[in-house]
Amino acid sequence: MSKQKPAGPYETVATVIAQEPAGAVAYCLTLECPEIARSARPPQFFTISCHPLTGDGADGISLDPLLRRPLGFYRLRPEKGEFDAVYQVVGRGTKLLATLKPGDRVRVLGPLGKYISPKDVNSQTVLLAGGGVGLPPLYSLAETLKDAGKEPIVIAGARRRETLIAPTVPRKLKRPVGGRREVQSLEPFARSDIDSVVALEEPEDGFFEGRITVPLKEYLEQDYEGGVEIVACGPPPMVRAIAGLAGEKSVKCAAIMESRMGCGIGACQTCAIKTTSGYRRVCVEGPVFDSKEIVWE
Amino acid sequence: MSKQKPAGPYETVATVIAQEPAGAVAYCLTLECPEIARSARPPQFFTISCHPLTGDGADGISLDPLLRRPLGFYRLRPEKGEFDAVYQVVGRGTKLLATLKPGDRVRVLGPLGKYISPKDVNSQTVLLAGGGVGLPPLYSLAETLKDAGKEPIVIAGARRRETLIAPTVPRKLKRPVGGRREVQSLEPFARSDIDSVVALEEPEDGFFEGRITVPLKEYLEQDYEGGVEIVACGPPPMVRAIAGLAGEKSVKCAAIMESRMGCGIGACQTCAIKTTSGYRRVCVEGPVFDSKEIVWE
Amino acid sequence: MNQERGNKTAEPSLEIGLLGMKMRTPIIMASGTFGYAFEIARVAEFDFSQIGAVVLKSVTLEPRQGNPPPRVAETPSGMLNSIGLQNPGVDYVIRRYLGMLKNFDTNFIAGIAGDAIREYVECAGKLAAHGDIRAIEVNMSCPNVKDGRRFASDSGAAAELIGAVKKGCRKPVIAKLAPGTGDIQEIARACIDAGADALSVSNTYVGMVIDTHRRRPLLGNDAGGLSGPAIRPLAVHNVHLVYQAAARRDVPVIGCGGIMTGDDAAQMMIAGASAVQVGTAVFTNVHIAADIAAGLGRYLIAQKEKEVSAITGTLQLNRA
Amino acid sequence: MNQERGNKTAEPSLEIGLLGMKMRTPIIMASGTFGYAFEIARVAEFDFSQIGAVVLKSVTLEPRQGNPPPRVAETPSGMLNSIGLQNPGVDYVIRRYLGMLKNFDTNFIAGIAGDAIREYVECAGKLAAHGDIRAIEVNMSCPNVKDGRRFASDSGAAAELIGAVKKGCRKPVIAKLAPGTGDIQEIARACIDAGADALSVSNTYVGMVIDTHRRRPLLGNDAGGLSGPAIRPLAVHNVHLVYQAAARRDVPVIGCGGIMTGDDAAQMMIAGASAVQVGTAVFTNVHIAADIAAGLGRYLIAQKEKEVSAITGTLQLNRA
Ligand SMILES: Cc1cc2nc3c(=O)[nH]c(=O)nc-3n(C[C@H](O)[C@H](O)[C@H](O)COP(=O)(O)OP(=O)(O)OC[C@H]3O[C@@H](n4cnc5c(N)ncnc54)[C@H](O)[C@@H]3O)c2cc1C
Ligand SMILES: Cc1cc2nc3c(=O)[nH]c(=O)nc-3n(C[C@H](O)[C@H](O)[C@H](O)COP(=O)(O)OP(=O)(O)OC[C@H]3O[C@@H](n4cnc5c(N)ncnc54)[C@H](O)[C@@H]3O)c2cc1C
Ligand SMILES: Cc1cc2nc3c(=O)[nH]c(=O)nc-3n(C[C@H](O)[C@H](O)[C@H](O)COP(=O)(O)O)c2cc1C
Ligand SMILES: Cc1cc2nc3c(=O)[nH]c(=O)nc-3n(C[C@H](O)[C@H](O)[C@H](O)COP(=O)(O)O)c2cc1C
Ligand code: FES
Ligand code: FES
Repeated sequence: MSKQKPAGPYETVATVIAQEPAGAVAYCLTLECPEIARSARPPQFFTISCHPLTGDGADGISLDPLLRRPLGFYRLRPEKGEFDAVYQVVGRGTKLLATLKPGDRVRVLGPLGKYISPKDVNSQTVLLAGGGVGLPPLYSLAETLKDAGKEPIVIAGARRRETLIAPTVPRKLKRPVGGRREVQSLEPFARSDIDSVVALEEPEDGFFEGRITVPLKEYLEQDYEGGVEIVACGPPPMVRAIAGLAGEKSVKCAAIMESRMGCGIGACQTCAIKTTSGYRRVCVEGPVFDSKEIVWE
Repeated sequence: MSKQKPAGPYETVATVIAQEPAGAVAYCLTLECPEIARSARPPQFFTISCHPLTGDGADGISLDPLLRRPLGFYRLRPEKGEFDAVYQVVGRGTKLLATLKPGDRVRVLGPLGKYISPKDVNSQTVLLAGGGVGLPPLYSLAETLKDAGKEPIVIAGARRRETLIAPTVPRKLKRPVGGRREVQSLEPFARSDIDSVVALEEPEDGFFEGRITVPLKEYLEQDYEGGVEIVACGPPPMVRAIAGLAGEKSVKCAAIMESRMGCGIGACQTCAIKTTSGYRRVCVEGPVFDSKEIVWE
Repeated sequence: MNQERGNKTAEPSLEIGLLGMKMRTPIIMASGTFGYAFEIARVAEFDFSQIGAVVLKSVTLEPRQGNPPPRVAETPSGMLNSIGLQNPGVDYVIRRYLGMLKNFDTNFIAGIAGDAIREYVECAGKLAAHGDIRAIEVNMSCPNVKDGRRFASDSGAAAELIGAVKKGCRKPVIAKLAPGTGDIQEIARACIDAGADALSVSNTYVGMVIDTHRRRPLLGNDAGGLSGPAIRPLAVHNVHLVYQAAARRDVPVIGCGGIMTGDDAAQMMIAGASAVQVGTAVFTNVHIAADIAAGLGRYLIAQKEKEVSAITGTLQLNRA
Repeated sequence: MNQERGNKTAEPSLEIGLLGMKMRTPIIMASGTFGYAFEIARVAEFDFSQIGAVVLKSVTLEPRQGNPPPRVAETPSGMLNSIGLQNPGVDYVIRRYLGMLKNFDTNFIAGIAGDAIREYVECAGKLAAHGDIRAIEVNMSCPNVKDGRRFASDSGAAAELIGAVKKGCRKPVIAKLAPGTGDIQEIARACIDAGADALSVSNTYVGMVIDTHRRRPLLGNDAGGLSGPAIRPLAVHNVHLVYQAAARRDVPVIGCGGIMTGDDAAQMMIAGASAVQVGTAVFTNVHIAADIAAGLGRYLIAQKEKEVSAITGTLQLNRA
């Protein structure tokens, strides 16, 4: 990768290449959009129109819903000019996204927000903790960290195995934890030879039992020669719990935050969240914040 | 067919069976909806939601556009519980209809409006004159009249052959007109062994040249033993021209009128058009009106 | 009976009492979109059981031919209408239409409109005398007739109108307010002082669509009233404002504007409505009341509420 | 030059003159949705050439932290916002942001807001002194601050405010009106009498969305301002009303509300606008001005008009 500062975000039209279910509750959308695929760096995000554009012009057919939806990057394939995003159907916008089919064109803006540059990560080991649709962005981040010679370890939490965004496979951990050597690991990370463990609230063999903080605690009790820090991404209560634990243990924690957005690019102050230094925009100052700075409400 | 008065209109959900281009500028939509397919009589119409319904409930995903679109019946297949409607893409609603695919479910209300009962048609010969998307409803009407022992003859008008809703085939007319015996006829009518002639504004072999009134005049100069009358359906200026000619020749003419609609069922007074006896609702007192009663604006 | 029902099932009750009417649901069909009930009742298997009441299309003393077409213009998530109160006049309506109401198992409210107070009063008197009419809704705000908004924009005129109608009729009187015409709380208070038994909030918002091709308004009458989901956030806010003024006086508010779903109806009720009116949504589905009722029922179960009336006015402000 | 261009091409001209500004198109980016221009200018290949002017986000004398989140609620074909005028204060804006304006090839108008007239005046004076600021737009109507609508709902207060700003600043002053707060024609006349050089019509409409699950308003600030296509028919109507009041006095009207396409812009201009503002649409496409300009150009060709200004106020009423 070049050392240049990534070019400004792009406002452009992307083409849907594929759309597949991802686990039982989510979809994986593949978009062709070379500008974004080449310049995006995790955990940046992009925004996407809910309606496909009509054949003849730039405007969609329907004006409702109006706003674009922010999504993170799951896999980036800069060489192919493509990327994948995984999303969960929660409301009308994501319901519409689920109706997109190959060939449809959508309006996109991205990459947006700050990224985590491996060279700014001081610790050698990074615990990537998250759940739900927070896991896919951690995938692209984990790859980036690994490519830069860091040790990413993924810690996932879910209610049941079925609500995980990805299938699990048995894996022998490189770095055993809590006395366990062989656990169920998330398949995409395993394929990239990245350790991952999963905590389920409904107990099952090969998984940790309880909230995500259960395995996270175990990890934080280990020794890390090159130091350790956390990146948290997932449902806000989970991120908050992770941040809380990090605070107790005095481990640095980056929280990837969500917020309702207008412009996505810093112009409207819509996406403000409360921090110790006042309101901060998730789309510009975020989505990554030092968890110590977040004022949880 | 039973002699019972058709049952009241149905508010229900229809399933899209097929959607195909009809000519260069229109689409033919096949819907499964037994209630409507069995009770509709031409030239009644139905209204259709622009957005398909979502899997889980009765509501569509998008609220824009909001209103249903009125469409006529092209072919009715009561035994299969299906019918076809042909429509042209003119605005946002029809653009959305064009994105419907087999399996989609849409909200429909119909059949609506008055129909033409063959036994109320006093003349033996009925000249069905129209153009554009006015032709498909004339098809189901022609079939009904023919089944009842009447002689329907179709007269179509279009700018060019390419803007016709259906292909043409050479046909030997049962009742020659204007000295012509063999002309280009509309394929669907020919298949049902119903005479049709076409007037094109851009001249071509086998077609009348000029507006629809050119062949219509020729037909009105012939003698009809059992009497003759006209049904006009198409773009308002065409219907008006046909009505004008009918007036000059003192031939009875039924005009099938269009109007923007709210309820489609007589409750809101939205679809009023001006008649000699005040405002009348296209959705209840129409869509068929005696052309003499229309106050053209 | 009631007790038996209460024991048999844990289903929450949608029943409410309003102006002496027992309503099976808080869902009222709004004036002008449901005609005089018989038109839509023709739909096969039409079911009134989830409809709490119907407000009949506004009637005037004399017949009105209405406005020139087109009378509807679609807008983003909404529509403008400019019907112009077309109706055959109060005598004809009573003679020809009201007799059919007894076939339909719900409550009926008559809607009235007019230019002069005298017309309103006479109209109300005639309709109120009919046994199947349970209340009178005064359309103070039709945007589609000349000077139509006067009564809704001036609290003095509003009070005079409502006071007069109230005096001339022995059935409950509902004042139907209009939005965007000044301080809606002040108008609401004036109507209450004048004796209004309930307030409907609200009618449509005045708008215009221009046909750029012809450089003329699309509607024959130039401007029209905006209805449908587009106005829902405005209507919810106005209901909340009026509720603040009316609750203290124990006058029920009926919420109206853009309701399509059970959640929309719940929003209105939480904001302060005792019942809701549904207009434009009927154009998307004539059975919409049943869908809304089902949605409301599911909402009450999720909220562990036994009675729909328990949610009225329960809004907690974030900044309180 | 001009002649040469006139000969070379039959393309209609989108150029207009407004308040002494030469604008390449009548499209103005609305206040609050385009920040201080540099944020959106970061987008790759961002092009100002189809933007006639930008109104910078409203600035106040002192920094404001704005309202608690969430600050946006999506609504059918629209959105509510409750930003609450978050801004770093006029001095910071001048020191840190205005210097960048010279990099962007368009006209800039400063937006100002405040509580007291004194604040507005001081703010306007400081901004007007900046060479790259061509005019001052007075936000008389922010629905998201306490008492925010006072200046827009009372013609006396409006006149006082505009008169004071006008006196304290040597650049043209635009009064940005608010809808739904009384007789908008009367307010418009009051602003004109007080010296307003142009009128923007209009700001957002107050609305509320309720989170039924929590029975609380979705917005942290409870209510917010409705913008986007949902309000377009209302805005077009208000522009037409204000134009009737302002045209006689030769004061230009700037139309604003729900514009997404060239046809929408044409509607506003036909209704009486000399220029249009585009806000929410930027959230759907940051290059929207170019699309709207292209649409307007096609419209002028179809209408055989050579100059976009020729369509301003050409509405023919059906009922005239
Ligand atoms: C930086 C960022 C990255 C994200 N990455 C992903 C991802 O990779 N996969 C994924 O599934 N989801 C992601 N989300 C959340 C996703 O944007 C929301 O789930 C989605 O916008 C919901 O839209 P909807 O129309 O289905 O829901 P509705 O509730 O109908 O949406 C209404 C409005 O609220 C907004 N909204 C609702 N929920 C959220 C939310 N949690 N965050 C932000 N806005 C919201 C919508 O954008 C819309 O404007 C991300 C959010 C942010 C801010
Ligand atoms: C009784 C009847 C039968 C019809 N049968 C057919 C048919 O078989 N095939 C066909 O192609 N068209 C038919 N039409 C016309 C068809 O309804 C319109 O072309 C269609 O509604 C346009 O919708 P849109 O969203 O594409 O256009 P838009 O212009 O975006 O629509 C805006 C609004 O205006 C209404 N509208 C626009 N044009 C018309 C019109 N000509 N008539 C009525 N409403 C209109 C729409 O329904 C919508 O509410 C019929 C109309 C009527 C009244
Ligand atoms: C076509 C139409 C006709 C209407 N006619 C009347 C009327 O006659 N009297 C009246 O009080 N309101 C009338 N209204 C207003 C509705 O009763 C209702 O107040 C308004 O449409 C807002 O509710 P909605 O968004 O659910 O439609 C009419 C509305 C529409 C759409
Ligand atoms: C997020 C947001 C912030 C806004 N902030 C301001 C503001 O600071 N000052 C102002 O005068 N108007 C503000 N507005 C109003 C817009 O300038 C515009 O008047 C309104 O949104 C209607 O236009 P639209 O429908 O094109 O968005 C804001 C609008 C939005 C959506
Ligand atoms: S979404 Fe506009 S500033 Fe963040
Ligand atoms: S569309 Fe409602 S009466 Fe005809």
